[in-house]
Formats: sequence, C-alpha cells, structure tokens
Amino acid sequence: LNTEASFDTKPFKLHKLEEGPSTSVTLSRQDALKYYKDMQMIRRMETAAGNLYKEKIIRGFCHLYSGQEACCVGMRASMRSYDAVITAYRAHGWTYMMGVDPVGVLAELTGRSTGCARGKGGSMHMYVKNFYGGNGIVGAQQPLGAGVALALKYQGTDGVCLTLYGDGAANQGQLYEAMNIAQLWKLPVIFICENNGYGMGTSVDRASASTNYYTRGDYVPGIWVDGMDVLAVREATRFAIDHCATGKGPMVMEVVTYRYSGHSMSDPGTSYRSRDEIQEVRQTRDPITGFRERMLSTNLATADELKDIDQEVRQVIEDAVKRAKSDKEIGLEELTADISCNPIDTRVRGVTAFDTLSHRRLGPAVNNH
Amino acid sequence: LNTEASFDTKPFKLHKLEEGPSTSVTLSRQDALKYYKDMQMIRRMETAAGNLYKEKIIRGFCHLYSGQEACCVGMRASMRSYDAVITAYRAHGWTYMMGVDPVGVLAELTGRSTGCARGKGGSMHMYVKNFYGGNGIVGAQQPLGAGVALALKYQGTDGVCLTLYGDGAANQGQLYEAMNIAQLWKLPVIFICENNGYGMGTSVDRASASTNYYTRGDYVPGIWVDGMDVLAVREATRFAIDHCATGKGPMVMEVVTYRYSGHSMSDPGTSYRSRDEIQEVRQTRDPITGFRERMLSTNLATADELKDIDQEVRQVIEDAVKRAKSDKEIGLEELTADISCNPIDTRVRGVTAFDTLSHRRLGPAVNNH
Amino acid sequence: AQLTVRDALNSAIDEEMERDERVFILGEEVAQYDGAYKISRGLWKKYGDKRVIDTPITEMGFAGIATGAAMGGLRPICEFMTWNFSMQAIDHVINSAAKTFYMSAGIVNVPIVFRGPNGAAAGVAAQHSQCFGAWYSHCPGLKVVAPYSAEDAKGLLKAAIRDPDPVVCLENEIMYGTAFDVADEVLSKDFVVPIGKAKIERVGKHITLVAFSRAVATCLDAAKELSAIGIEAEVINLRSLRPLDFDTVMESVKKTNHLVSVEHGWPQSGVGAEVVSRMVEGPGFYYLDAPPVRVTGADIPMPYAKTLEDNSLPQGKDVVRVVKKILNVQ
Amino acid sequence: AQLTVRDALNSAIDEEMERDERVFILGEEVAQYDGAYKISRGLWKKYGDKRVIDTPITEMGFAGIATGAAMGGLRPICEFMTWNFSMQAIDHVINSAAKTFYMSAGIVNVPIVFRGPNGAAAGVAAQHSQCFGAWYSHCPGLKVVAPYSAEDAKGLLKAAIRDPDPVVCLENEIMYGTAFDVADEVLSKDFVVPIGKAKIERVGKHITLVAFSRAVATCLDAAKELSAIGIEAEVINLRSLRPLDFDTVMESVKKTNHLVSVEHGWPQSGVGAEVVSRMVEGPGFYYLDAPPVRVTGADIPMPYAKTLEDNSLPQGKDVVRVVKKILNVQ
Ligand SMILES: Cc1ncc(C[n+]2csc(CCOP(=O)(O)OP(=O)(O)O)c2C)c(N)n1
Ligand SMILES: Cc1ncc(C[n+]2csc(CCOP(=O)(O)OP(=O)(O)O)c2C)c(N)n1
Ligand SMILES: [Mg+2]
Ligand SMILES: [Mg+2]
Repeated sequence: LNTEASFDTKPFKLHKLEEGPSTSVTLSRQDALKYYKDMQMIRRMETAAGNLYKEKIIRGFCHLYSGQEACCVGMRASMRSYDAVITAYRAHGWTYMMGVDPVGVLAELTGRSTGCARGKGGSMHMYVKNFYGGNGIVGAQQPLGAGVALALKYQGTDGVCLTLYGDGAANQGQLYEAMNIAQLWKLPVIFICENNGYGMGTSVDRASASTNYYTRGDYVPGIWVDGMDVLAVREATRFAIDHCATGKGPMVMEVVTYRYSGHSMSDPGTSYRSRDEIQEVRQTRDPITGFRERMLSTNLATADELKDIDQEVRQVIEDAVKRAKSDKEIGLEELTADISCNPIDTRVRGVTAFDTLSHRRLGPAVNNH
Repeated sequence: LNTEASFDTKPFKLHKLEEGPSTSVTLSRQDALKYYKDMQMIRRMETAAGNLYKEKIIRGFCHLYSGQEACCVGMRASMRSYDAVITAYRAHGWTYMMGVDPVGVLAELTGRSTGCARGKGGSMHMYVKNFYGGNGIVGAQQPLGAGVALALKYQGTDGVCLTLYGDGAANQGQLYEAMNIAQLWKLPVIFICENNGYGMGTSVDRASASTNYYTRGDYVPGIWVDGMDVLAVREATRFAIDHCATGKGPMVMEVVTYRYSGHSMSDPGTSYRSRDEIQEVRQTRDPITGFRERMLSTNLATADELKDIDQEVRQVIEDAVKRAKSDKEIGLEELTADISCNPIDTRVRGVTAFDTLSHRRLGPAVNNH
Repeated sequence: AQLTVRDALNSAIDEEMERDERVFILGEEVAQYDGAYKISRGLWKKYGDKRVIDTPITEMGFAGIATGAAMGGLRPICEFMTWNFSMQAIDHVINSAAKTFYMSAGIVNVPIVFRGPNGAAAGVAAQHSQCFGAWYSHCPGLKVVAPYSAEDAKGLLKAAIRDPDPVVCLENEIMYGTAFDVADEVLSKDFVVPIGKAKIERVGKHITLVAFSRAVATCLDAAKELSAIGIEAEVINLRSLRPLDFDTVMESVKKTNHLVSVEHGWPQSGVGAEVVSRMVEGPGFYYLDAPPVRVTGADIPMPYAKTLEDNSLPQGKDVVRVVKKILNVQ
Repeated sequence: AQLTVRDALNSAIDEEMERDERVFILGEEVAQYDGAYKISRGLWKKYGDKRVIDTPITEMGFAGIATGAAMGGLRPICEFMTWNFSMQAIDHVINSAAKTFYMSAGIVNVPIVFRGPNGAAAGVAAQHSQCFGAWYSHCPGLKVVAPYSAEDAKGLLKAAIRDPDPVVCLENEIMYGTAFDVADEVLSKDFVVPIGKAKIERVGKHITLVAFSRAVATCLDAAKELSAIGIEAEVINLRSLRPLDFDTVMESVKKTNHLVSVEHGWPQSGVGAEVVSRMVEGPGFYYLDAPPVRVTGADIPMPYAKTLEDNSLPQGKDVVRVVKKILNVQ
C-alpha cells in the first residue's frame, strides 16, 4: 500500500486572478480514508433520511445532499479549526462535517430530543460550533456569512467564513450587496456557489443570465472548481482560504456538482430533467465512485479496507436510524423554551387568553457573555 | 445664423458592445434652442425650490437636480412619445420634461392643490403620463422600471422604459435581480445610473467596489456617457433605445454628472467635498454654460436670443412661484380621497374611534378600465 | 359538485386569464413545474411563455417587476411560493403597490394580486410558518383576502384579479387539497365573491366565533362539538381582512352577546386584536355579556417537532375550552 | 440637567462602545457624516473605522452582515436611516435575528440592536412616515423598545445594547431635538432602563392614557388640558412594546376604570388594538366603566400637504375629545 499518491484535477477556471491552485495534488492514505468514509457517511445518512421521510417519520421539507458530498468533505479538509461555515437548507452533510454525529442529524430530522436542535429546527435549521446553519430563506445566508467573516476579522483572528449558496440563490440581490460590502471592507468570506444545475425545477440557464457563477462577483476574484472531485475542492478551498486569510478580501468559488434526488422529498425530480441525465452523472461523475477508483488504482487502500469502511458506516447509520426513530420528542414544557436568551417576562401566551406558559432557558446561548 | 452645427462628444466607453453611438453629432438650431430653454427652466425651477425651502414653504425633503439638467433633457430628446420613465426622488427635472409645467412641480413642492399630485405626494412623488415617479425608496424603481418595460413589450409596442437611479442606488441588490430578469426575458429597459459622485455624504469609491457603473450589469451591455453634455446624452440614449426597442434586451447606461446642491436641503453638501470641487465643476463642466458656448460659437443662436430665453424662463418661474405660494392646499375632505381606486367600504377611520370619514374618488386612475 | 381549494384557485386564474388578456401570472416554478403547490397546473401549457412566467428566486426583483407591470397597464398575479418569502419583497407590496394611488392623488392605480400560501404548513418550522394576516391588513391602500373554502378561494381570487387595486390573497397550503361541496354557480365563470364581506358559515345564537382561513375549520370543529352539549355557536368567516366587515360581526354579537376570535397567527397586535378592539370600542362594548377572547397561535416561533407544532396552533378543543369558560359551562 | 433625545442616544452608544469592545455601529452615513440625523456624532472620530462603519445604501446586505456579525460574537448596532427602509431588510430582522435562538434550541443567540427613527417625521409623505411598532411587536423572539424622553432614550438603548437578544429600537425623528430635564443618575454610565417596564409619566385617577414614543407627548398635552377642567388623566409610557408591561396598565385601570390608547401608527391591528384587547380579554373587562378607545393615526397613507398631515396624526385635542366623550363631560 502507498502512503501517498498524486493526481491531476480538472483545470480550475480563474476570474480576476493571476494564479490559481495547482492542478496536481498529493493525497495521503490517511486523508483518503477519511474523505472516503465521510462521503460514504453522508451518502448513507441521506439515504436513511429519504427512507425515514417515506415512512412519514420525517415531515415537512427534507433536502438531500446526495451527489454533492465531495463539496463539503473537500472544503472541510482545508478548513482550520476556527474557520466558520454557513449554508442553506441543504445542510445535513455540512452539519455532520462540522461535528454533529449522525444521530444528531437524523434525530433532528425526526424531531427528537437527541436532535442537534432538540427537534425544534428540523431539516433546515441545524447548528454547531462554527456552523451557523442551515437557513430556510434562499440567499439569507449570503450576508450573514459575510457578517460572520466580519466578526472573525474584528476579533483579530485570520479566520474565514465559507458561505454556501445554490445556483438558484446566486441571483439573489443580497448576494451582490454582500459582495460589494465584502470587497470594500476586505472581509474574509468565500462566497461558494454549489452549482448543482437546478434550483428546484429550474435549470441554471433559465434562472441566470450568466451561468458562469465564478465570474459573477465582477470585481471579486473567482475560481471554478469540479465539485465532484474532493481533491479539486480541497485544493481550491485551501487557495481561497489563503487568499481571504491574508487580507485580500473575499473570493467567489463555483463548485459544479449535481443533486441526485429531487429538490425536496415531495419533488420526484424527474419532470425537469431526464432519468438518463441522472444516470449519466451517477455513472461518470459520482464523487464517491470516482474517488474509490482513484484510491484503488493508486494503492492507497485495498478493496477490503473500503468494504470494511462501508460496513462500519452502514452500522453507524443503522444505529442512528434506530435512535432517531425511538428517541422521544422533547416535552411540551419546552414549547416555550429559548425564545429569548434573556426572556425578561417569563410568561408566554399560549393559544388562548387563559393559557399562560412559562419561558425556560436551556440552550448554551453561545453569544451570551 | 446657422440652422445646424456639428460637434464631437467625449468618447463613449463600451461594455460588451461591438459598436457604440457615433461621437460626431449634428444639432439643429431648433433643437438647440429647446434644450437650452429646458435646461434653464429646470435650473431656475430648482433655484426657486431651494428658495421656497429656505422660506419654509417647502417642507420635508427636497432634492434638487441642479447640475444634472443635461441628463433628463438629453434623454428626453431621444425618447419617443410612448417611451416611459421612472426615476428616484430627485424627480423635479424629469417631471417637467415629461409634461408637467413649473406650477405643477412647484405647487406640488409647496403642497398646494395645483401640484401635479394635489400636494399629496410632495417632492419625491410626482407622476404624469408615461412617468411613473418619483420614488422615495432608494432602488425600488429599478425593478419597477423593468416591469413597466415588461408591460410595454407585452402590449406589443416597441416602447422602452428608462429607469434611472443614482450611484448610491447602484449597489442595491434589486438592481441585480432586475438586470438578471431583464436579460433573461429581453425586457426593453435602459438601466441608467446617474453618477453624480455621491450618495448623500458618501463618495462613489466608498460605496461601490467598482465605480465603473456601466460595466456592472456584467452580461448586460453598457455604455459610459458624459452626462454634462446634452448631446452625448441624447446620442447615447438614441442608441440605447434602439438597442432595446429592437428586442436585444436591456442596456446599462452610466451618465456621469454632478449635483451642485447638498443631497437634500438639510445637507449643506460641503462636509464631504470641497467648495473648490463644486466651483471647479461649475466652471469647467456646467451643462448649461458649456452648451451655451457651443451654441454661440457655432452661430446656432445669438447672445440676445439666449438672453430672451433666460428672461422668458425667469418670468415663467416667477409666476409659478407666485402660484405655488398663493394657491390653496386641498381641503380636508381629500384626506381620505383616492386611497383605493375601488374603495368598497367608503368609511375610513380617522384618528379616533368616533371619526368616520368618507372615501372619495377623484383622480383619473389610469389603470382602471 | 365537489371542488378542492387548489382547483378553485386554478380555475379562478384560468378563467380570469381567459377573460382579460392583460392578466398574467409570474413566480417561482409557476410555469413548467406547474407551480410548487400546483396552483397553476396546466396554465403554462394553455397560455404559454408570455402569460405564465417562471422567475428566478428573486422575490424583490420579480415582485417589483410585477408591480411595475401593473403600473404600466397589465394585471399581474404575482405568486409567492409562500408568503414567508414576501418579506424579501415587502417594500414593493407596501411602498410601491399600496401607497402609490394615494401618493399620486389618484393618478396611478396598481392592479396587482400578490398571492400564495400563508401561515403554517406541516413540519416546516419557524422560517416557513408565519401568518402575515395582521401585517398586511394593517396597511391602508391594500386589500387583503383570506379564503377558507373552495367557494371563497375561487370567488375571492377572481374578485381580486378584477380589482383595480393591489390585493393580497392569503391562502393556506394545508387546505389546498381539501374538497368542498359547492353550488353550481360557483363553477360559473361569472362567480365572484365580493371583497370586504364576511360570510356566516354556521348560524348560532349563544356565541360568535370569528375567524379567517384555516381557523374557520377550527371554529367549525369546535361548533360541532359545542352543539353536542347544547351550545350553538355562530361561525363567521371574515373572508377579507381589509376591508374587514365588522358589521356582520356586530350583528352577530348583538344576538349572541359573546365573542371569540380565532386565528393561527401570533397574538400580539394580530387580527383578533383588531376584531376584539372594534367590538369593544363603541356601543358594542355593551352588547357583550362576558369578555371577548382571542384564540391564536402561541406566542412563539414555530417549532418543528410534531407534538410541539400541534400545540403551537389552536385546535377545535381549545376553542371549545374557551367557549365553555366564557359561557360558564362545565 | 437638560438632555436632548439626540444626545441621550449618542451618549448611550458612546458609553456602551467604551464599555464593551464588541459593540460597534454600522449604517448609512453613521461615520464620516456623523449620522443622517447626527445620532452618531463624534463617534467615528473617537472610535475610528473599525467600530463606526459607513455602509453602502444596501439595507438587506448590511443588516444581514450585522446579524451575521452578532451570530459570530459581536454586538452590532445597526442603524436604519429610518425604519421605513427596514422593509428592505425585514427578513433578516425576523427570520435571521428573531427566530434563530428558538430554531437552534438555544444555541445561537443574536445580540443585535436595530435602531433608527420610526413613524412620521414632518413633510416626508407616505413612503417615509410608517410606524413599525405593531409589525415588530407582533413577532416573538424580538424585543421592541420605543423611547419617548431623553431618559428613556438613553436607558433603553443602553439596555438594548447589553441585551443578548435582538432588540428593535424605534426612535422618533421629531423628538431628537427635544430637551428633557433629567435626574443626575441619567447621566451616569450605569444608567439603564429595564426593557419591558412601563413608566407612569403622570399620575391621575379619572382615566388611563397609554402611549409610546411621541404619542406620550400627545397624551401629556391632553392631560394638561383635561386637568384644567378637573379631569386627572394617568399617562402611561409603555417604553417597551415587547415585552409589553400590561400589569402597569391593568393596575392603572383598576383605579381609573377608563382606558384610551394613543399611537401615531395605523389603527388596524395596531399597538392600541393589543392594549385594548388585553384589557378586555379577562377580568379587566369588568374594571371598565366605559368602552376603551383607540386614538391612532388616520387609516391612510401619509399625505404631504401640511394641513392634511396635521390631520392624519392624533393631537392632544383629539385625545381630549375622546376622553370627554368617554367620561360624558361637555
Ligand atoms: C427567499 C426564498 N424564496 C423561495 C424559497 C423556496 N425555495 C427553497 S429552495 C429553492 C431552490 C433553491 O435552489 P438553489 O439555490 O439552486 O439550491 P439547491 O436547492 O439546488 O441546493 C426555492 C425556490 C425559499 N426558501 N426562500
Ligand atoms: C432604501 C432606502 N435607503 C436609504 C434611503 C435614504 N436615502 C435617500 S437618498 C440617499 C442617497 C442616494 O444616493 P444616490 O443613489 O447616489 O442618488 P443621488 O441622491 O445622488 O441622486 C439615501 C441614503 C432611502 N430613501 N431609501
Ligand atoms: Mg441548485
Ligand atoms: Mg449620487
């Protein structure tokens, strides 16, 4: 077995940049195993979520990340412990990568007390240290992420905030407002467009007058990345973090990827694209299959080792699903918990004039000091 | 006297355009006299407005257009009768150019019944056929103008909507949303940035990461124009209207100009720029002085003729001021007039539970058929 | 005949588009996808790109464009995928659409309909569950309708589209699939429900329940249960929040002498606050034999977990409980 | 000592910036121009670019950035040049700031203050004269304060800045220049007015007048006039709209048995609607000897012309008229 191997990524496309990341990358065996496992974990977790939804144990919206695993895994690989992330509602993969275990994710989806938001947030609203959600409002995370970046800079760190949004969200005006301010103030924010080809049922070319998302920051430098290659994503992210962390201001990163499932569980995802198209991506560009092949062909791992990982992942998810199904929802006394950090008046009006509930404080309130 | 003369304009800068308007332009004596008179009329009207404000007869906000006259006069010169305009709160000049006489403007400013909005709108809210205001919300007119353009196209005309905004407003996210949609749908809208160097007390470079406003439409073609030269503005507008009217979609036009007064009357306008700067513009780039010199030097008019125009303009404005001061405000019965076009319940609550006022319908309600 | 709320809305739009060439619909996924909640199903096929228009996910942009198009002489129907996203565009609803007719002294009326599902759906949590009834009905210059039944949906939306003023139409996602028995006239192309008139959904004499949208169902549930113990509740479906037909409420309370308002939105300065205030501000005060009471959504952001969600919104039993208390019944 | 509301707000910000390095202010023209209404005068000179930050005219962008900065551990003061422009950013105030603590089950609190002048100024017409009291106080997760006096302004803004939750501070442009006599303690760096407590501005026994912001002045004018004819009105300055201190109102009405609420915003589902509803919903109903009445802005967009504008907003005489009517006095 090799302890290291080298690969070429697809060329990066650059906007307002003299130089980009190198396209030849080195991968250690240890990292390879980790990326593989993480991508598999997310894939399986999403499959489990899909099943729980079909069983009607998950309700409402449920946006799966299957197909896009290389994005968050690649980015996380280049992040430092104090870098921050904010993304949209397609947040399960990121939540896991930022430190919530599959029980925390799946139990949130089933609305149980072991969920990372105690079941109060659901699919779109998950949070953990340095991870600011999970946001249900298309585009809202764009300036929020720039604001987190402002805080990192203000506090004197060289931390960077990765701010992710979809190709659909890339047309939101607040992105352009945030980019303008980020450039003026040299905020350490990477605006990352996960271009998965569609915003709900609308293909990119029907929603965006320019689909070169990496150039849409105009005066903000940009970089185009193959989002199905975890190594390309890792390298580009390292490059972008370095750019932002050294005071050069924001950067735009377009990560081209694909979502296998429908937009949310209620969307079969086949009216606006063909099954063939999906099949074709699965067969030729799948981030896990591709990576697996690379690992095997360069002797970074044996097929058995990978099978073991698959097995382990399967087990972890199976256990998590059990917990997510069997754990309890929080009690009704938490209906009025944590509305405010400092509630002042602890009487909260219930559904009638005669129901006065009491406010409780339970969560850690990370900004209360 | 000549009936016609030729001039060179400053070169236009082009963005995503192969060809621009010609820089050599021809001007007829008749047009020249009209442009001159219109610019003088606006200049004097604004001076009068400033004085009325100082006399406390005009209240609230009052945004003067002095210095920017060549913009609206030049654009109007290339507009067809059915083209539309929408602008921001700096609307007096445009209101006049779209057909409201100085009494209609000044009496609106003094809040009298002869005002073009019967005194109900004030400085920022004036309307007349094909002129959709006057908008007090920075940036709001950007998609509104694209919407008017949509209507023109939908109705099968080749009409174009000129949509004006300031350099400050050029950073508004809704501009980018509107441009994206306009480009996708090929709407006949000219997004016109009147770059007068400042948004209130903030110079362009402090508010905009790129001050090349004519390029900020990215995929939308753009053109840079000397906004102090009425002829350059006229030519560029003709070019842009032609582009839009022939189904090529939107265009961006940056018109570089200057405002002599403060942002509104409460702003002395001298804390964020020097008196020298203002003086320098007045002396070297004033749109009226420059145009006057051109007319004289090419024998399109005699000094006496221009003096006569000045005299006539002065008289018109003087009379208008008198009317604007002496006319009455509308009666209190109009407090509840024209809240709705079809009011349904004509009882309108006044300031107490015991005051029920009656709704009246008075205005023409141009879209009620 | 049976008609779902979805089909009622769909046919309202269809019929009005047929009737008036100036009517068109735009919004996210309204065309090729047939609408996120399938309200516009079939319309793109029937009317094509010109009149059924998919927009990018840019509410401020497309709501502004729709408003501008109305100023320019068209009759846009602007769909918000849900009303929650109208916050991105609310400046256009209020400052561009609602205020322009007054500011222009009656020159520019803005005939536009803003519509979409409002309030809580199921399991969509805090950012996707807000009721905008109180906010929009607060503002003069707007009309605000909130259909409950298929009849309401069809008739009010048609009235809204024909109206020369900006109208906000607050629908309810959970009701979309609900089928109602409707009279034949409801199926007619001429059927219109007048804006600004409430409907008595159930006649009663002991207490008046006032509600709008899905809360009308909550009241009807309660009324049924109450009836079993001999309490006959009169249920008023407001249908319009602005203008709000208080005459009908007043007439009812003159008879019942008791008032409860029911809504799914938050309590503070909600629609119920207005109903209660109008009741007591004048002579109505003296018609009441007991305090008028508001039943509302709990004063919290909407939680995701099912039992919590269920307890965030008023149910029939909550109304029953309140009514018994007011009427002093065990 | 004498203190203007403007100086009160200015010193509140200054003192809190001195006290806590995490506090900073951003907004349009707050730095080099010293603030459009000069609330931040001198602060840029004192604290520099890092902590007093001019923004482009992009409310959604900078309010979102401010909210993100609060999530990231800072204590932003986000100035809206006027609250009218908050409509462009309202999604961040509600969905990003107000709901996040609950959605995250208490993980991410968002310590931010949104502030600026609210309601009608003079002669600025419909788009620039809206009162946002009812809208914002409708929403759980937010706190909403509305100072009237210099004491209120200083103490409430300081409390807001120190508070770990999102706070909306609704000021009034017309009051900025008003000077108030204040006790020495108000000038102290430790002076704070607790959020959620109303203040009795004037003690009386015949009727209770409840108001916030500039409407408190309207009530005090009325109270003076009423006193001349022997009617002693108790004037309650709510100070906070959420939480709303109804206990103080209730205690007062127990004594006076009469209630009038006064505000400058629109009537329908306004703040007064909430005050009246809370009064009558429970036992309070029985304390009233006459209908409780709302005095509000007229139900119209704000006109520009002076006489119309004057008649759009309640004045002392309107309150006097209502009180006399309620108390049956000629
Ligand atoms: C402001 C707003 N508008 C609309 C929606 C409804 N919506 C949720 S996701 C989505 C599509 C977003 O597409 P994209 O940005 O490409 O992200 P993807 O789903 O592909 O990850 C839409 C329209 C929303 N949540 N928020
Ligand atoms: C949404 C919004 N934010 C802020 C304001 C306050 N305001 C009015 S005009 C203005 C400056 C605009 O500058 P610019 O766009 O350059 O236009 P100019 O005044 O130079 O014509 C500001 C900040 C407003 N009216 N609307
Ligand atoms: Mg997408
Ligand atoms: Mg400017």
